[in-house]
Amino acid sequence: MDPESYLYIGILFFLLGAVISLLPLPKVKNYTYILSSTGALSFALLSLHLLFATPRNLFSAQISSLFNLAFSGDAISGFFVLTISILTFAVSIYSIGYIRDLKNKGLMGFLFNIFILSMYAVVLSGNIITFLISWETMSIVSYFLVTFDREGKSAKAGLIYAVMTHIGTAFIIILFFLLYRYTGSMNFSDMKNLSSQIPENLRNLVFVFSIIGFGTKAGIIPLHTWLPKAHPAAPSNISALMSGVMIKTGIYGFIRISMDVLGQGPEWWGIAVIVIGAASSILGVMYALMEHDLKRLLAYHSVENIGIILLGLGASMMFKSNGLYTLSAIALIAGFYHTINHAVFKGLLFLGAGSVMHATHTKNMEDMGGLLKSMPYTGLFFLIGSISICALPPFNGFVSEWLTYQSLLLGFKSPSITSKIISPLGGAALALTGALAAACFVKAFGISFLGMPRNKHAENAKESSLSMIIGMGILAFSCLLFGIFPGMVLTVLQPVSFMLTGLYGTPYQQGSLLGISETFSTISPMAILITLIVMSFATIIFISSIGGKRKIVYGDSWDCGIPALTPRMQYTATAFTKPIRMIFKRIYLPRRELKVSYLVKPFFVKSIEYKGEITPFFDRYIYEPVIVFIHRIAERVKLLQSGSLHLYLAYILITLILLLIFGT
Amino acid sequence: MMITILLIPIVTAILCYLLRNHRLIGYVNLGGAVILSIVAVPVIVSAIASPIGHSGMFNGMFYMDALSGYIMAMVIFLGLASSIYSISYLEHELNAGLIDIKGLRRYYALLHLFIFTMLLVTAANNLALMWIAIEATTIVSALLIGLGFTKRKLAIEAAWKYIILCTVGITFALLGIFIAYYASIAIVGTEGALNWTELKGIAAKLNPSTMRLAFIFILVGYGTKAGLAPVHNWLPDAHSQAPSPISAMLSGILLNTAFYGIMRFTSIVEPSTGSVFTGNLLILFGIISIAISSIFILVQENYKRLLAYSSIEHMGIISLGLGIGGPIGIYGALLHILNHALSKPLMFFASGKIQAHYGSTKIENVNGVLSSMPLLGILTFIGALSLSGTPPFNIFISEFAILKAAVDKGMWHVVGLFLFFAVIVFYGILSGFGRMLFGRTQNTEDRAQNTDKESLSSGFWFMASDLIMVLMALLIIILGFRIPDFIDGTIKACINVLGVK
Amino acid sequence: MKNWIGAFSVIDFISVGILITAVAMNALRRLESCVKAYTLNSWLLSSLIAIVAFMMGETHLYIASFVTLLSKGILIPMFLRRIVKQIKVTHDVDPYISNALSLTISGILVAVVYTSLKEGIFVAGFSKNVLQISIAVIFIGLFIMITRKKAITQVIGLLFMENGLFLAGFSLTFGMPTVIELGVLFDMLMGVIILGIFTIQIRRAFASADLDKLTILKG
Amino acid sequence: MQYFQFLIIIILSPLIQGTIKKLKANMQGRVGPGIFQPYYDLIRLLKKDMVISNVTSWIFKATPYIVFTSTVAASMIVPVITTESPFDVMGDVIALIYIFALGIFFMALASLDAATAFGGEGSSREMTVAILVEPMMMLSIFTAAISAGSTNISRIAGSGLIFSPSHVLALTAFLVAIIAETGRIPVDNPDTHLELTMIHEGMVLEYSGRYLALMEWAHYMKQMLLFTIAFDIFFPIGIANNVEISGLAMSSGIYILKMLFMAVLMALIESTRAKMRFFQLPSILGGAFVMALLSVLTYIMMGK
Repeated sequence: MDPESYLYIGILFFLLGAVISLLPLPKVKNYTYILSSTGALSFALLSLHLLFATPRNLFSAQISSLFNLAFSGDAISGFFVLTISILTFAVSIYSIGYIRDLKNKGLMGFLFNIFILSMYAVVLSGNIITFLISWETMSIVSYFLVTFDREGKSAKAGLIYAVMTHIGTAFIIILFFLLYRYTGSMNFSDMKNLSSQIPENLRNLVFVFSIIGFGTKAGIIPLHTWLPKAHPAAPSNISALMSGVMIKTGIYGFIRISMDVLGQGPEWWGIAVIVIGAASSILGVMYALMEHDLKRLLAYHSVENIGIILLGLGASMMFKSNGLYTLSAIALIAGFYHTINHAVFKGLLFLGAGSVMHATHTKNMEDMGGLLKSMPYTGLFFLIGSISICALPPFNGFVSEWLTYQSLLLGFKSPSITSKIISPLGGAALALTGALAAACFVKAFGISFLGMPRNKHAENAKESSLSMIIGMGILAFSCLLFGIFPGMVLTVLQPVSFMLTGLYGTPYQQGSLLGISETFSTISPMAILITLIVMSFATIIFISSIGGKRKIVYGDSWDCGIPALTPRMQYTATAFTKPIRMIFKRIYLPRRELKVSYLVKPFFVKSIEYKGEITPFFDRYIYEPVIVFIHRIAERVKLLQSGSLHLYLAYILITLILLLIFGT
Repeated sequence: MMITILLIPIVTAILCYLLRNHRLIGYVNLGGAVILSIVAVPVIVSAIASPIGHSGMFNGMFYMDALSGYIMAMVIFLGLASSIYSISYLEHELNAGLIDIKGLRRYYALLHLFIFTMLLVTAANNLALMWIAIEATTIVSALLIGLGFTKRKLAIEAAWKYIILCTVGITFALLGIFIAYYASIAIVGTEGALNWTELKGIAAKLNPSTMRLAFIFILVGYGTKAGLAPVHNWLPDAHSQAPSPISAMLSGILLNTAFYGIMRFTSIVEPSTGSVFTGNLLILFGIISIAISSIFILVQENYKRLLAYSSIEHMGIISLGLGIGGPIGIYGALLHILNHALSKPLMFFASGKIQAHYGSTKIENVNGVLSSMPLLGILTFIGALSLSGTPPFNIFISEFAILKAAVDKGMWHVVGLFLFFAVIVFYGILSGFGRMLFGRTQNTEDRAQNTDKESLSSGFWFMASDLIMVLMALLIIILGFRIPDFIDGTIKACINVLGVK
Repeated sequence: MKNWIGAFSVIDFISVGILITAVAMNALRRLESCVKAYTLNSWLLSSLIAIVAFMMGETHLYIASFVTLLSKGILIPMFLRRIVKQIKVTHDVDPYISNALSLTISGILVAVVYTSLKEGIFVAGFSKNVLQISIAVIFIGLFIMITRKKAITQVIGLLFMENGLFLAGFSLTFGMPTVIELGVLFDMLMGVIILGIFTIQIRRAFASADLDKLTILKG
Repeated sequence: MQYFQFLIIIILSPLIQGTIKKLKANMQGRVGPGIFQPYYDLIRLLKKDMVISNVTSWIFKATPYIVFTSTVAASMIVPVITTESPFDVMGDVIALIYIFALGIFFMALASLDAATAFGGEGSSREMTVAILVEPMMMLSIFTAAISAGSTNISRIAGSGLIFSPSHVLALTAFLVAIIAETGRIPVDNPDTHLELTMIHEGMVLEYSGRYLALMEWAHYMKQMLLFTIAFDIFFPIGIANNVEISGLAMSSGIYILKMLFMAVLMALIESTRAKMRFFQLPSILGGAFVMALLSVLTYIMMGK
């Protein structure tokens, strides 16, 4: 079949899913997600066509005599379609079980399908108006999904999200128009061919705007502020999609404009991207560490991972402008690899968080604990997600971060001194990020899944339904798969690399080895995995041959002689992160309030109230002042409409007189 | 036929005023509107295809071309929609004791007179006749606002401000017409010197400085009526105090009829003064309107006023499109008129129902519309997003066209300012309606007991009004993806009429 | 030709009279006097139209003159007096701007109009002065509306504007086609009547004839 | 032979630990246990029954194996006496650090599993130290990797001795990293069981029997491994670049000397320094981080 038919079949399935969800068929509603997952498969087939064939126009229709809707696809779109499809497939299956207890199932099904379609539309858009329509549709639908529970709090989060994204869109519109003005075309492909006509300084402007515009969606620091508010507010299957793939459409837009359409830029573009990436990754993970809301924590990790992706992409741009195409290809692949990896493991983690919330009715880790025993599968999958996101071998995050390290390390080969300096600094940032991420997920997994249950809900938690487990299982399996078979992912990435850098086959693959010939370095996660397994057996054999068979006695944990540990004595998430909070207090600006009330001062304490928080720096010192300023101006301007008719008449007179004086 | 079109609403108005039974009045009102639509459609279609004049008693006074047909079609459509909506709306008001049968008769009579005056505006060939018609719309609609469905005091205040400001404004417009007349009789003599048909032919020969002066007066004059800032001040008061179907008519089409005057006049002034002069003035008014309204939208606490300010914003956008000019700019402006005439009435219809349910026009008093009235909530959301210029709804397309026209002319400052204020508007609208639509309804139960729920949410006419709103919402979505060929063609014909190349 | 020049000077003379009555209106406080100033203004307008009609020998201008006299000179003043009686207010004291200042501003308005309407725009018509005076009268009428607080004085200000408008119309174009003129007059008459009704309603609803009570709707 | 060089680390690591302890005792004027004491301890522990907390999950039981095998995997990558290491394609220095991190990650999880405050404390502190140490370690390795043009550890070791100011800086930072990673004074006190001061000991507090043995053994191995890495990348003199018996013998001899040197150094530092307050750690570790950063920058700027 030709790619168009996969496209139409896919669209058909999603639309069917959307429509059937709205019909009053309560039983059927739960299973419309099967249609979505089938649709995702169809789109996955389409993506393979796009990846391994020449770019083609898929669909085109007239909006009016002025504009056309046009969809087209090339390797870049293909890659993103594939990423979306993988996550959609798993999330759809997960949703079957997840939405069972949800109110407004029908609306959820409708929005879910439209949301996914709009994401596909974004990455397949062939011209600017199609892109804008798809982009904003995606934003609006996701806005509705964020505000799905219709509570005031989510409404506020949704509002911030929608407004931020709209600001981004404004920049995108301007940059599109700049491109249109100087290339005379609204099609991305024509723009790309004619982009050399754009004056140099305007190219820079387009680049800056693409960072702001798409960066808002992607959630780079300091434009990330909506992300930790909106993602947690949405139902978890949606959070998974939002964090896993929706923010990647921002990356897609950035790649499409700054790397594809504009082609090669000056060196500082790449450096700027690296700096932004480094800042996003470090600050993202640092704020994540201080979160005790499981979903907000994960949302901040999205900021971090977008930063890591940008480190790779930035390095790629930097090398390209320095003429080092091989290195550029490596860095590019690192960025893309991390993109797909993040989609998989972040999706998995959000689904896991969703299952946990489903079982414990809370997002607050301080109320969880001991869930691994009551929810063994969810726990295992969450653990796999955690290991992957911490880039620990042999899972997928390791491979992409390793590639990113390699590409940053290779910066020393660059002829420019700035690149040479900036790239190891990027590497240091990545190392710091990695360590912080590990600490963060020790906290996230340790506090919520290990130890003792901290309240009734956690104690009575039940394992999720089968479809949810399968959904998570698919993603967990993918984490392992993409980790131990990097060659598989590379096959998909090579066309993209070829399209953007003109190179195939770097980094190379050889059996289970992933190698970079420039540094003679190789890794083989498969070999590491095998070593771990073989050595475990060897160890077990060795131990029992020396120690023989020994008894295991179960008892209470060491309690210093005080009878019975209670869950309240456990380390909390707040306590866990205290040293980090203290060490980085310049960044966190922690504040604490201690209120002690006494019966007899200072001997008998009645109660102690402790309140601690870290300062949300960007909200407090950037966004709030701006909002306050605008509101203050607005209050002033409001005096214009003071209710006095005489004043209004005076406006007419003054307007006329001014026009008479200056107009004629 | 044109005369028939004009007569139908007058007859309907008289009948409505004479009858005593409120149900019967409702049916007569509906019948009038339906017959009007049936009669008007072929006339409009033929006008769009080729201009039609009128001979006979009023020789040379009436004339219709594509542009008049386009606007007239909107008048008739919204007239019909408002007639249908009014039935259930007034029934509710009647049951709630906010209005008596006398008020009801007046309401329907004035509604149809209002439609008549607006039809007259579009059908007038003569500049002065059009002026008379526009002034007449002020008087009739002021009475409608003054009917005072809400608080008597507020209604009087709004009506007073409305009538004073618009009359003052329109006085200047008449001055402008005199000056234009003066310029034109210098060329064609007194006969027909104020007719479009004449003026179009001689536009390039008119004295530029005279026409410049005339344009300033007309722009400020009709601009007052069209709601362009800084002479817009009557608009929020009038829109917020008028009964919702009337607000819908005011916002959706009355402003457009005034703007229609500006459009016509611009096309006559432009050949002599050059498009830079008219364009700059229109862009100036457009930007000021967008700027001021966006700020008011941001801090608005009353949703009907919010919608009113949004109308100012959209009139500003239309003015911007006209000012930027060129086929694409005008295309955008004309499409925007249509889009706004769909989205804004939908919102006013919806706000009428919200007001009836919650008994308040304050945003803070309305909570959880999505939960209490899901369909209405969704419709409101579609309308609100459309008004904020968000794809995939209709208004985005026209705004995009206008922006594209600005880009083609290199007016980056316009693009920048527009997008800046568009973000503020988006924020304002979404936060305002977000607060109303989301959340929980605490007070719904108590309020529902006060207002007669039976009449509110059931009954055929209530469903009919819902249906018309759903239809409008569907149009809003469809026009966001595809402008049907007949609309596309009509707009192109209009561009032809305006003489834009 | 002499006759024409004489006629022109008469026209100038009358139009200056129209301007003076309008300026004087700024200083008047008694509502009775305001109505009188308006009546005088209208009569002057009507006589001016009559002179134009005489010069041009056009019948429809005679009709216009007569209709103006009837409506603006007789009917509207009567109507205004009735309203003044009904609302039981005699004075419009305490305007927003003091007498001296408002007279000064009126002067400035006249100056602005004279400077901004440059030479060469108007080649025909009887007098450049008349056009400028008429626009000045319109502006002063608007200015009266801005400074006065009573609803009724605002209506009078509006009526002054309309007189100025008619003056402009006749001075520029010797009048419009009759149908149009009648239409315009009818519209204005309707407007004034409705404003009158509202004036009374304001008095009732707000228990005051002051417009500064009408500031509930804002923001 | 080269296939089994990692066994050297597995087998000899307790000996290094015993040596350090003995040296430390001597320096402090004590007799101290014999250098083979760690072997006795391990064997004894392996033969004991275990007590496990009943709140723990499978993580607690899997961790000793994961920690132990990950350290073994790491030692397979590292060339000990010859750079002809057959397993070095499995990973490079970056992978090595992440394999270590895998062990730390699970250890930290396991210590949270028993639901005691000691475990939580140890876990929290260990992760904090890791945050400070890992980037520093990575950067100091970067210097070596950039100068050798490869991140493959055998290649770095095989590229011979490069001695430059940047390497001195990097080595200093790496030594600090070793001290922190192995839990030695002034970062941690390996001999204490006082809850307020312990980091590593807090984490393994709930372990007993064979699990404890595995954890401790892994700890010894990691220590020796880090010593080896330090020499491999900063002072690779004497390491054989072939698999001839004579070369290996020679390199083995040198290797033993190197290890002895490190043992003396560690004992010396532990004897002369006092344990620092936990919140003073950032000053020393941060200083080392800056040093590592400087080393990279110096290398790039000066080219050596």
